[in-house]
Amino acid sequence: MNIHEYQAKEILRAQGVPIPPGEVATTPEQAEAIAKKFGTTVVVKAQVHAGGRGKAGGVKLARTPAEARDIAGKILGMQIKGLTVLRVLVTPAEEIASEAYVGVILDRASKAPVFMVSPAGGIDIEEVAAKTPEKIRRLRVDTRYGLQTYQAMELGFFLYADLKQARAAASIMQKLYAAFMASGASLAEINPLVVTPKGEVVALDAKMVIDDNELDRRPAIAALRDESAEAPSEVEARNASLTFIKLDGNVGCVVNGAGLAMATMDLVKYYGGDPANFLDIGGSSNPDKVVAALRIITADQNVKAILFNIFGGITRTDDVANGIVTATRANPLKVPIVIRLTGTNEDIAVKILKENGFSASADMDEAVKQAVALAKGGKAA
Amino acid sequence: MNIHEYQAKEILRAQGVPIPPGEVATTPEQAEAIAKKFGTTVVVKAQVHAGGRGKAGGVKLARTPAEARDIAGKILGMQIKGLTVLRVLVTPAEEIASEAYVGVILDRASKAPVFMVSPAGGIDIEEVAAKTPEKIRRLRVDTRYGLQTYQAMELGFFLYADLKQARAAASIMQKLYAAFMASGASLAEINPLVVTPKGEVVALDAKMVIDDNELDRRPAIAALRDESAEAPSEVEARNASLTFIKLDGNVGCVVNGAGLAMATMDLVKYYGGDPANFLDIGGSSNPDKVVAALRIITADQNVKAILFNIFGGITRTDDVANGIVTATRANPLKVPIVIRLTGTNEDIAVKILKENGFSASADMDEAVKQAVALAKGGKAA
Amino acid sequence: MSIFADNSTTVIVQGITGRDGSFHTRQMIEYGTRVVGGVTPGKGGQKFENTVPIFNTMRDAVAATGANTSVIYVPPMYAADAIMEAADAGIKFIVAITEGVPVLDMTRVAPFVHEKGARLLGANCPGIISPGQSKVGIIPGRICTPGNVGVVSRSGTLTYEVVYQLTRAGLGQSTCVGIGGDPINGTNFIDCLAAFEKDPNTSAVAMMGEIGGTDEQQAADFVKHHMTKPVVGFIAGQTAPPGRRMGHAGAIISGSAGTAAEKIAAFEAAGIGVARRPVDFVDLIRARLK
Amino acid sequence: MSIFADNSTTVIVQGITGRDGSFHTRQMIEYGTRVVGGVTPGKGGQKFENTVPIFNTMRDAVAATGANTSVIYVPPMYAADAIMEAADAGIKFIVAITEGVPVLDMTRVAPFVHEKGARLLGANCPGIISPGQSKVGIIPGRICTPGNVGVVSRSGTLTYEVVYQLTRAGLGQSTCVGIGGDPINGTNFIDCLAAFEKDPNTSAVAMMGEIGGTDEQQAADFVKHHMTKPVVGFIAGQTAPPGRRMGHAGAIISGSAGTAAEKIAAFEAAGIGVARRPVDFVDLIRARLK
Repeated sequence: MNIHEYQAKEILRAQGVPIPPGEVATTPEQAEAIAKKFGTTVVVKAQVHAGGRGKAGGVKLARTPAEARDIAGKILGMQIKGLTVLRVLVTPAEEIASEAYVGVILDRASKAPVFMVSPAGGIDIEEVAAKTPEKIRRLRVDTRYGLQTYQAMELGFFLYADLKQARAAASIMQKLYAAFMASGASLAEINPLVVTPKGEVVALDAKMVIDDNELDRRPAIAALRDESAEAPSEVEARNASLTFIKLDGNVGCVVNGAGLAMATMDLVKYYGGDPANFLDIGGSSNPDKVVAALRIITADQNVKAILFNIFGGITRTDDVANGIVTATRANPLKVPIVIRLTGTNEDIAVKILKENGFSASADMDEAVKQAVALAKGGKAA
Repeated sequence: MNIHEYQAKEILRAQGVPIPPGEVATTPEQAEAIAKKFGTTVVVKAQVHAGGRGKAGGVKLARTPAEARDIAGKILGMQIKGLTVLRVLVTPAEEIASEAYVGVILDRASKAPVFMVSPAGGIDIEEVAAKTPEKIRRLRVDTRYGLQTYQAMELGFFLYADLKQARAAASIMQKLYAAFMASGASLAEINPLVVTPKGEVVALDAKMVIDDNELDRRPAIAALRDESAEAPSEVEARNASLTFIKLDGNVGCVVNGAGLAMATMDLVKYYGGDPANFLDIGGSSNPDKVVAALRIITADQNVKAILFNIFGGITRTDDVANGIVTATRANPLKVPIVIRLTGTNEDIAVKILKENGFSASADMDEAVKQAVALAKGGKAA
Repeated sequence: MSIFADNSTTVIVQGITGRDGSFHTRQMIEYGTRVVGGVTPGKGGQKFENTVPIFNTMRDAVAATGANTSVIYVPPMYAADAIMEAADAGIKFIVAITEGVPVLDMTRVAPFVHEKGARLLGANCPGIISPGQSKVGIIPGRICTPGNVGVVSRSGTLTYEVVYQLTRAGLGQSTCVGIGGDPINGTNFIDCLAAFEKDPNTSAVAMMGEIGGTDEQQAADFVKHHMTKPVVGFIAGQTAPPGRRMGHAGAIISGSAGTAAEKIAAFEAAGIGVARRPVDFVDLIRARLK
Repeated sequence: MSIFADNSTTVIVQGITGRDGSFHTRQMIEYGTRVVGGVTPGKGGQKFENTVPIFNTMRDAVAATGANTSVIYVPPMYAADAIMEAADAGIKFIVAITEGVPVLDMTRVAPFVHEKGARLLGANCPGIISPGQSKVGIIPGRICTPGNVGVVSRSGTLTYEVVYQLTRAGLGQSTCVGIGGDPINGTNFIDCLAAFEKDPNTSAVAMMGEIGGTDEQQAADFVKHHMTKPVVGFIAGQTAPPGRRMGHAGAIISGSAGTAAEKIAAFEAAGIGVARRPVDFVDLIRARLK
């Protein structure tokens, strides 16, 4: 789960990371009032779950409250990578002597959280990694022991030669690690971590991504979810316990299991088609999930054909068949549908479908070919 | 460092361990007022750093506030194992269906905290261990991982067959472990842990011992020290950074190093004497420590001779000699002194002592023999 | 022969009285798996379907049955504890079916299991089946048939699809292992490939990977340097967009790393036959078995 | 020969610019110990007394010097971190002099050091000296002389006392090891006894124990079953009252366990010569060396 910069900053502040104050505005007038309160040049920053906000024009300096209002007016409502900006963070502008990068990610290869730090901050860390890898230091943290002081100091000295600044950075990293663990994060980064002209080390931006699997035991973190910042179809899918990702093609796919769902999309492409989505109905089939899946897929105007690919194991194929019948009875389909199913209760499923005017195939390849052809305006074979 | 039952209960309560309420009284009238407030039969419990309070008459039931006052009047001021009772805890009496023991100690052989639990609670656990060892279950906790739920449940089921009670006990043990770790304890125990007639699991008594080495980084715990509950000579010694333990003999010993100090006491005994104390002036010698050591030892009326045994390594023997001279100049000794010193700056030390009328030996055995003889009223050899 | 599970496998089901646990216990017993006990706290002393003894703790269960394997169907927030309980009780092969285990939990579980000398399969995996011998987990028994193809996969239903096609084509399996789709898991491709290489009853291996991480690249390197048996591989997620988690917590392209293209290139460089479609496994394996 | 420290020992001093660290660094250098570096954060790039390079971190120090040993003089609250830093940087022998390290810290330090394949001596110990070769710690060099008696002790000054008497009697030492007086430490009696048993230059061992714990009893058992060389032992604290901590955190009789009497009985049962007084070591060892 992504959270906004201002939310990540609140979490880090609670752990004691030094971060300049900031307040969130949803209207230009609020932004003006906040800027007036700070009484200094401010930065107005789009709060949206996308990188590259700066390049997209979502981060601007405002020298006066009036300017803050004007800029907020332009940023609010802006689209960044397909997402609408509904909130801006207004925060005093800081003078910057140097910028560094500090991040911790849950690294699958290391089976552990791994710190990445670089004195070349303020820019995309992947770019630094590609062009000047010697400017990045990585450090694996064994969660049985936690981040030790000596490790944080090693990283601190990699960023700063000055003992006071190295210590300040080390302390910030220990707090960042504490926040990472306490939030069930998979990523937490500060970019840039800056040294001010006075020599103080402060965090100017923060990003955190939470492991979805942690949310059940962290209600306070789960409450940070901002559904207005997500695509409505994905919110609906999640609420129906489906995994759905919208794509640009025209073959709507309903599959059980993530691997098979990807393989189905790939096969659509292989046969010259374009998948409209990834959609995994998961292991336990119940007709309601199928109904929700069809509702989400048919809402996409691009979809020209629908493909079901169900391999029944735990999933009962008769549940899926019943779901298809229920959903299409309530809302008759406007596009053709191809149904492939095999496995648990296959005979019952085929019978249900036939009785309701659907045909079903047991062969994945054939079904995919058919769906691709139908989406192109051809006929089912 | 020992803390009182009421302090340990506060720590455990803060972690969520279910403990009946209780308040501390220093006068009979306070005890009466507290009993009146609870409006039920109460238990009045001496708060003193000694085991066996019950057997010593330091724990009594009071059915009425007036009785609570009378009982508190008897317990306050009472001596238990040489310590004066200055506080009582007044707490509502609970009905008890069964009593268990739950404790966690820092076990040197396991190099880890070890839980000990027994369904035979309310009595001395060492007695249970000796007589019915099958009634005790031990469980080592790897501090890298902490106490896992399954481990707490194993212990819970050892105490109770009922799932709800086993779960309640497991939860209490997880909280006890959290308190143990957060306080830097070397021992934390609940004895008894009781089941009430309603089936609830609650802690009726609590004991915690804190590792002295943890106090520097835990000021809130360090503040729990009750110097009025300790022997004044030991408090004075600690404040002078000396380790001092009073014994019943008549040869006062001043030694550098714990092992050598014990060996010196043993040698006093070997030659037929009785050490009056253990006293380690520690590694870094400064004359002030020697002055404090002499003040503490000479305050003991039993002391008939004083023995210095100093092996100079880090300790400079001239510092020790200067300390002896300074201390005895201010307060001339009333008992004979035997000084053994060797090692760092021995020549200077011997010179200082001679100039001030003291003699010194380099041989430990000879010095001990002399001191023993002098304490018996004999002459220095 | 087979890998990790065979006729000597004796299983404790952790969460045996739960919805999934009870269903799949019946399925496993029906398949012939030696389910010797189950654990549900508070139900110790009872029996599952009048036959399988239930215990309060894994320690009790292992002490009473001597089981060497466990399979876990407890909810995600309790799965890490269940895995550690099994390892601590002396279980040497632990199959965690549970989906949704927090990844940070796994950073502690992995070294714990290692210290105890146990092997963990999963979490978030369909389990393992050595056809005709033992099934531990949820892979449908009827789609498998004994034979000499080893199958290892990060996916559940995609595995079924491939196994189903192999079986229909007369290509039986020595063992089918689902390693699961989580970013940190107990057993990886290389563990399985090494075991298949040693297993005298395995003649070829079918490997189904997916986008995300570098496990397939490392597996390819292992195949190149340490395997004599033929391997055919497939990568799911060629059409997946970067930065989106494709259902499995581990199936995500980070930046430009973990793409299907780079994995397929690694397969090709290692001499692994690349199945472009699931159905291609049949011909590619048949060709290599001749 | 000797154990744990010899001519090949190269030392980094952790806390080299502190009060104790700088004093003992001078002493060690004077004795001939190869002190190749020191660590004090923020003083990296400077030199100690114009000769010994100082580094900000142990990682830097080990990378630059290739040292195999470190000695720690940092304050107690930082000692655990310093030990772990040394082990993580690749140091194989870590001598922690610091007194007052929280015991719970040691419960995490011990497995960490073990995982890194290092040996820890201490904490709260006087260190080690192999006379004529290397001294790491604070044992006064002048009281020692090379020879073939191994010395191992839980105490500091008591060790000096015994070594001093041995030296005066012409009984030189192969190595003197102070394992320290804390309840949880890195190296115990058995580790040292096993090493002395293997060391061709050690002919007899003097062992000084004290009340508290069961280390001496286990050591006695080890001597009985695994040692061919003669051992003479002493237990300090025969007059100590139960339940009181006698200076050393580990020197405490708990209930009726850990008494001097039970330890002396264990020594006698194992055929260990028992010194009743420190001075007795001389005659007892001399008799056994004949």
